[in-house]
Amino acid sequence: MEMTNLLIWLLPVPPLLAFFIIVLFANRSNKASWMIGVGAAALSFLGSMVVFFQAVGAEHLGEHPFGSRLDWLPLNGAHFQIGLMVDPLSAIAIFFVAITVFMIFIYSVGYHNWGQPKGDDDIPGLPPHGATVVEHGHEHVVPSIEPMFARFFAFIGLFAFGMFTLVLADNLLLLFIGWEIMGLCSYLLIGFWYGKPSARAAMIKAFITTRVGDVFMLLGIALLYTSTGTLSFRAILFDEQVLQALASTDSGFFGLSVAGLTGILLFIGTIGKSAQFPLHVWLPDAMEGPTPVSAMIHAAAMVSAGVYMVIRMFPLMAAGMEHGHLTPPMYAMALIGSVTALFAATIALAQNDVKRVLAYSTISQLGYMVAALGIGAYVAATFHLVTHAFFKALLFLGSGSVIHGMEHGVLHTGDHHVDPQNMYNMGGLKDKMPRTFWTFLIGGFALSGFPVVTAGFWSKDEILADAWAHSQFVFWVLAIAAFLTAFYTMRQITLTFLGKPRTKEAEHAHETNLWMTGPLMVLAVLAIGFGWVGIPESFPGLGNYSNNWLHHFLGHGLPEWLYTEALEFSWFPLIASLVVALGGLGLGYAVYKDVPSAEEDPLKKVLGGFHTWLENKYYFDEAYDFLFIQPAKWFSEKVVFQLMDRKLIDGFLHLVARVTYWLGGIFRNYFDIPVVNRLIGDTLGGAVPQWFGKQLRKVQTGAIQTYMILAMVVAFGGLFVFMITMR
Amino acid sequence: MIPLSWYLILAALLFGIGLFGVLARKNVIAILLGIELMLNAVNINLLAFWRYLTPGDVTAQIFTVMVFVVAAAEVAVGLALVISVWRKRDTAYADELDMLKW
Amino acid sequence: MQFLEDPVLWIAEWLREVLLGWGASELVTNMTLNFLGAFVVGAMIMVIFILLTWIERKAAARFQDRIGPNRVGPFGLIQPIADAVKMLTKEDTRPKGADVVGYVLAPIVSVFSVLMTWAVVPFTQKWIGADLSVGVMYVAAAGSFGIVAVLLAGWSSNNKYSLIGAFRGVAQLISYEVPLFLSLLVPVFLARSMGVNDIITSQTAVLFAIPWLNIPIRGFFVLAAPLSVVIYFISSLAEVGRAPFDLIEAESELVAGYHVEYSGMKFGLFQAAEFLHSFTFAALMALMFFGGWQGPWVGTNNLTGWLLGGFYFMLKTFFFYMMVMWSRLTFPRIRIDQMMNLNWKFMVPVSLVLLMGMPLIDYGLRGQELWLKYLVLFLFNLIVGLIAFAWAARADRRVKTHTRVRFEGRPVAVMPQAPAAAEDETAG
Amino acid sequence: MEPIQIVFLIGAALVLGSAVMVVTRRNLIHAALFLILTLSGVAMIFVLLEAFYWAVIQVVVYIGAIAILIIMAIMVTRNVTGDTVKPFNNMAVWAAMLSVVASGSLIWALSYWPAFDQTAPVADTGEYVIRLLGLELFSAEGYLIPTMIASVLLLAALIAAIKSAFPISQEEE
Repeated sequence: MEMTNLLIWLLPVPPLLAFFIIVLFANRSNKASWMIGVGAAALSFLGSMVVFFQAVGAEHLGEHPFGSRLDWLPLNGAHFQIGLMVDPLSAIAIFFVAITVFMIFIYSVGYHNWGQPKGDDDIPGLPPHGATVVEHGHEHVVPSIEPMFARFFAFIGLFAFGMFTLVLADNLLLLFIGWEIMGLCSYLLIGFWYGKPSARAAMIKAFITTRVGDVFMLLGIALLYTSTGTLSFRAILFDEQVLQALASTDSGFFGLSVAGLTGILLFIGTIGKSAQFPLHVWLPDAMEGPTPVSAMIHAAAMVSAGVYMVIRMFPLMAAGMEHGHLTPPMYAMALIGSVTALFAATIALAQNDVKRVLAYSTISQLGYMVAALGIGAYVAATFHLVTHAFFKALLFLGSGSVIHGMEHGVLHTGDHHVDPQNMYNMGGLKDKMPRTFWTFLIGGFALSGFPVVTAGFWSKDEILADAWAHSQFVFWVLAIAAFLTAFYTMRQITLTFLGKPRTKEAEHAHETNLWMTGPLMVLAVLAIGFGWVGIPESFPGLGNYSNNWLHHFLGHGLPEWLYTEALEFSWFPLIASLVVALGGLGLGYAVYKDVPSAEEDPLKKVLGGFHTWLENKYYFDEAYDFLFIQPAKWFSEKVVFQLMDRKLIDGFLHLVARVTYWLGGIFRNYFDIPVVNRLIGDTLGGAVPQWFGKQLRKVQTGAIQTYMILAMVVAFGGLFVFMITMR
Repeated sequence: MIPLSWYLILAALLFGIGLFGVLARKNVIAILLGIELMLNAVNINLLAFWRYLTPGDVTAQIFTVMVFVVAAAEVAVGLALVISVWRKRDTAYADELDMLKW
Repeated sequence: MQFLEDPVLWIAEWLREVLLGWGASELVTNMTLNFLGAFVVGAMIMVIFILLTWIERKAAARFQDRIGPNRVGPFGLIQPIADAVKMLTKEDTRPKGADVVGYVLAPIVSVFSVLMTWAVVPFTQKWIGADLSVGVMYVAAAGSFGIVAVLLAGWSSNNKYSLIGAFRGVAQLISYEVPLFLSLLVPVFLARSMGVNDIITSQTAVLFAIPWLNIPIRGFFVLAAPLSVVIYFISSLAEVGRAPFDLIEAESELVAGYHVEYSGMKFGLFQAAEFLHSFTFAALMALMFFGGWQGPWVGTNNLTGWLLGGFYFMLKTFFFYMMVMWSRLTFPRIRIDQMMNLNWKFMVPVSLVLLMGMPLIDYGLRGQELWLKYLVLFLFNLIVGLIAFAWAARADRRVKTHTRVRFEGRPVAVMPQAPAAAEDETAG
Repeated sequence: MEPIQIVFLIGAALVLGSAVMVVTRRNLIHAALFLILTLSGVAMIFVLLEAFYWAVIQVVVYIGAIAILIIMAIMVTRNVTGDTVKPFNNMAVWAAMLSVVASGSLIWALSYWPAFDQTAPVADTGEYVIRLLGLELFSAEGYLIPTMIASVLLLAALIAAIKSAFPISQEEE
């Protein structure tokens, strides 16, 4: 127990140390960098596993979580305490975070072409262009090593540190610190290839968009601190009296209780971080970073953090809930989550970039989790968070592997106009890249919820079952979204791997090395296997073999009053999820079996003009540009500058000037010239002020000592007056 | 025994001398010398107060630490400025550095 | 009190009684005794200086395969006296335009700064001028006056070579003061005290005893901080301004550095200051890291206490003084940029790492056995040292390749030859 | 008059006398050397105050670093230290009067204070104080944050000094 508590503190340390060591010392050596980075990830991974299995074996973990606290900031007599805590939710979270992070680290070594020669004309800040090597007498081009190899491992180490901190935090402030560290790292890593203008734009966009959410979240934290005087999860979330008080106090805004307002503010943070509906725009652009970063952002860390935070704060969100009556934050979550799930899924239908499809599917799946939490399905949301992390990491890393294989082909043909990420340039990669194909297939099936065998099925099915029991609206929206998910996943798999190669490059694609496929295989196992821990006991047939371990483990991490037994089994959602998954997959294969090019996408004919909308993501970027950016520009140009500055202020000043000019004229003609000049000025009047001026300007000598003397005179004069009057 | 007043008078006089140096010397470095004298006067005061009023408490010494830090920082920056001004304008006289004159 | 128990204190007591018997007041007696004590210590150090010149000349001769002074007296032992006579009778010149006060004051301040240090040096457990609570800081303070002397001498001579020498000297002295005192802070931290005698007594703790023979191994700080000793030694060489750090008086560049214009006994004083500085640093090394007057069979309160204690102290001091001479007579002079790099890029970082790392380890091992602490600290020093040296060697190699490339790239009429072996400047 | 008072008076005379020389010497190097003397005198005063630690620190920091730095700066800007130019600006008389007023009013103001003629209480001023100082400086309940701010200030000052004293290179111009 003591050792475990100590070990928890050590979990986030190795990646942070790796960051500093690489930045300060090892940055010249690529080998040392990746060894330190991967080594740190492995250490954290091992430690996490130890902690996780300790947590699994512990009795009453929900009531007595692992962890310890330290004094941190001295605050007016008391100390603000920070601490780390492992309760069931954190235990599950470090489990998936540690595994995916470790896999991503390993994968990155291969992805950045470790072991390849230096590029011919690679510049730091741009992706490697390939190196020419002479072998057996003839030249050919091979992939070249990333020029900023060490930098990548430093940043990603810091990223992992942020995620571990966030997951293990036992108070909201520490969580927020991890949250912001990840924000910074996502900024740095999305713009990793800062030579590309698009990457620069994307990094700024991601940073600013998430910042919008973060501001509200900080407000929420501040509100929570002022109303409770603590930010510790134990003290707030597991104390029914505090929650009652929060839920029954009126905040004065929109008729919300303090708990409601805090919940909504925190949830807006999640909207930013987890790319929910109005603030989702940054996530697809985040694809500009290297693929391991995409996996990191989409699966292991960044966006999961947003969902993790709301799951963590669920008792607060649900404070005041009575008999299934949703609280305002939950209502907002259910609405925004389900809208996001459907909306992102539709966009994914029309994307041709292999990573963008996955990006929108991530948004969609996060919408699932948020919606599930909104209707109170705490366990299901967590379950889906974990399974999603595994299969989405798998899919992203798989797509990176595909892109790598395609780049191989590009280097072979030398035609650099072929986009290695466009799915219409692929096809038939099944035979070229068998390991990537099979793992990708597993990931894709898990994403679509292929029945029974995949983990995605179990978590999605649980969400749908919960939705069926709690809210018909959410259920139907999610079911449609699930159908679309299966459809576009199959579209992706079909276009990428099945059929015949559409380009020469695809013909010369090449399976990637074991650095990359190894993690894929590990993740594929988890994408299948992890579902088994959450099979409902009432599931026909299989349920007899299951004790629904996850539900009991996680459910007991909740306060007593929120804990609910697993739902009774119901046939309708199961059939629905079977139908949407299999139907979507089948339809996807049937439609895209042999589509030769993007122009002949059958969806285009069916959807017509709507397809263009989808292709352009509902014109969201344009809408934001029109709604916020252009008005801001317009406002600053037209209103602030032209109207206020030029017209109002300048105009007023001009008016004043004219008036005074006119007045001055009158004075001059009728007072100044006759009275002052003639009468006084020509005699003593002119001389006196001039003399005074001459004397006075000596004060401003420009020499500092004069000023000092004056200041001293004033100071000591003041002292004298003070002393005398005090006497 | 030496009464507290002696130290205070000494410090006040030293402060006055330093003040004179700051106000009257032409050379910027000489002004810095004056500032050092004034800071020393402050230190004498602080330590005298510590010894005579609160010998069991080191708060006064903490302030002495701060004075030392400020003195070191001030000399470093000040001399760097003097040297850089001297490079540019070839003078180190405070009354010749009067670009802000009327 | 028997005379043999503690002769110095016995004489002091006796003198006190005599003075009091003469009707002197308590105050006058104390002041007289203090003055006498200071005088005796100072005089003794100056006598040691005479001995040091002889040792120096002899050792230098042996290193260079010569015999050295052997005419005046047995083994040339009277040679220093002859030297002194020569110094004193030499013409005492003063350059035109010299700043008289500064010119005369500089050598005095120079010797003064060395002699000040000896106030806190315990020759034996009881023979110490003043057991200050801030002894180590006092040593640092005394060293500061040496810099003033250098600057004063260089400036007041009204000679540009001496001024340049002084500039160099000040740069070197100020720079090397940093690692010097950072490494002196290590014993301070280990002993939890800044008093010199406290530092020595806390080195008496027994780490373990050699089995069967029952000889206790005492915890000299060199065992816990060998790397600090190395840093201390190197930077004290530089502080003294001896080879390989004698850039202050690099005669091929600066004629003779800041004391170009000095002659006669004034020069002699500078010479004395330099010799005594080396000797003082050797003594401090013995005190801080090697247990000072500690040694086998040293008691506390009897004949062995002062006799053996003083003997051990002098033995250690002279041993380290021999090491100083050894390095002086074998190493070639380094370049000024190398000197600065060595200090700021190597020794300061390493000593900072030591100073930060060792307390952390000590804190981590609080409550553990002493020998375990020493072992871990020793290993820490070893590791830091190895890493630092490996690093430095690598950086050195990088610099070398870099220079070579630049060197080859330049078109020259005559191909440059490899630099000749270091100039012979080891003459005594 | 007690002997310790004589010692104090000698120290005070040393401090004040050399301080006067500091502000009046025409030759700046001499002024700086007298500054060293003043600082030594202040260190002596500190010893009388039983603040041994500060006496030593005074010597190390002020004489060992600050005074040396000042002398070097004077030497670098040597051609203006000129012994021919009048050392004071044309407000010297006013400055002198002001200084006298300043010192006088300070003493006058303090003389009304009840503790003005207090004598020192008996107290432990040895190692205990240094220990306490260290603890106070580096504990969160004490003055850790000011200490950190001070160290950051020093670092910033060093960087600023290096940056502004370096000659402006070609590229920057």
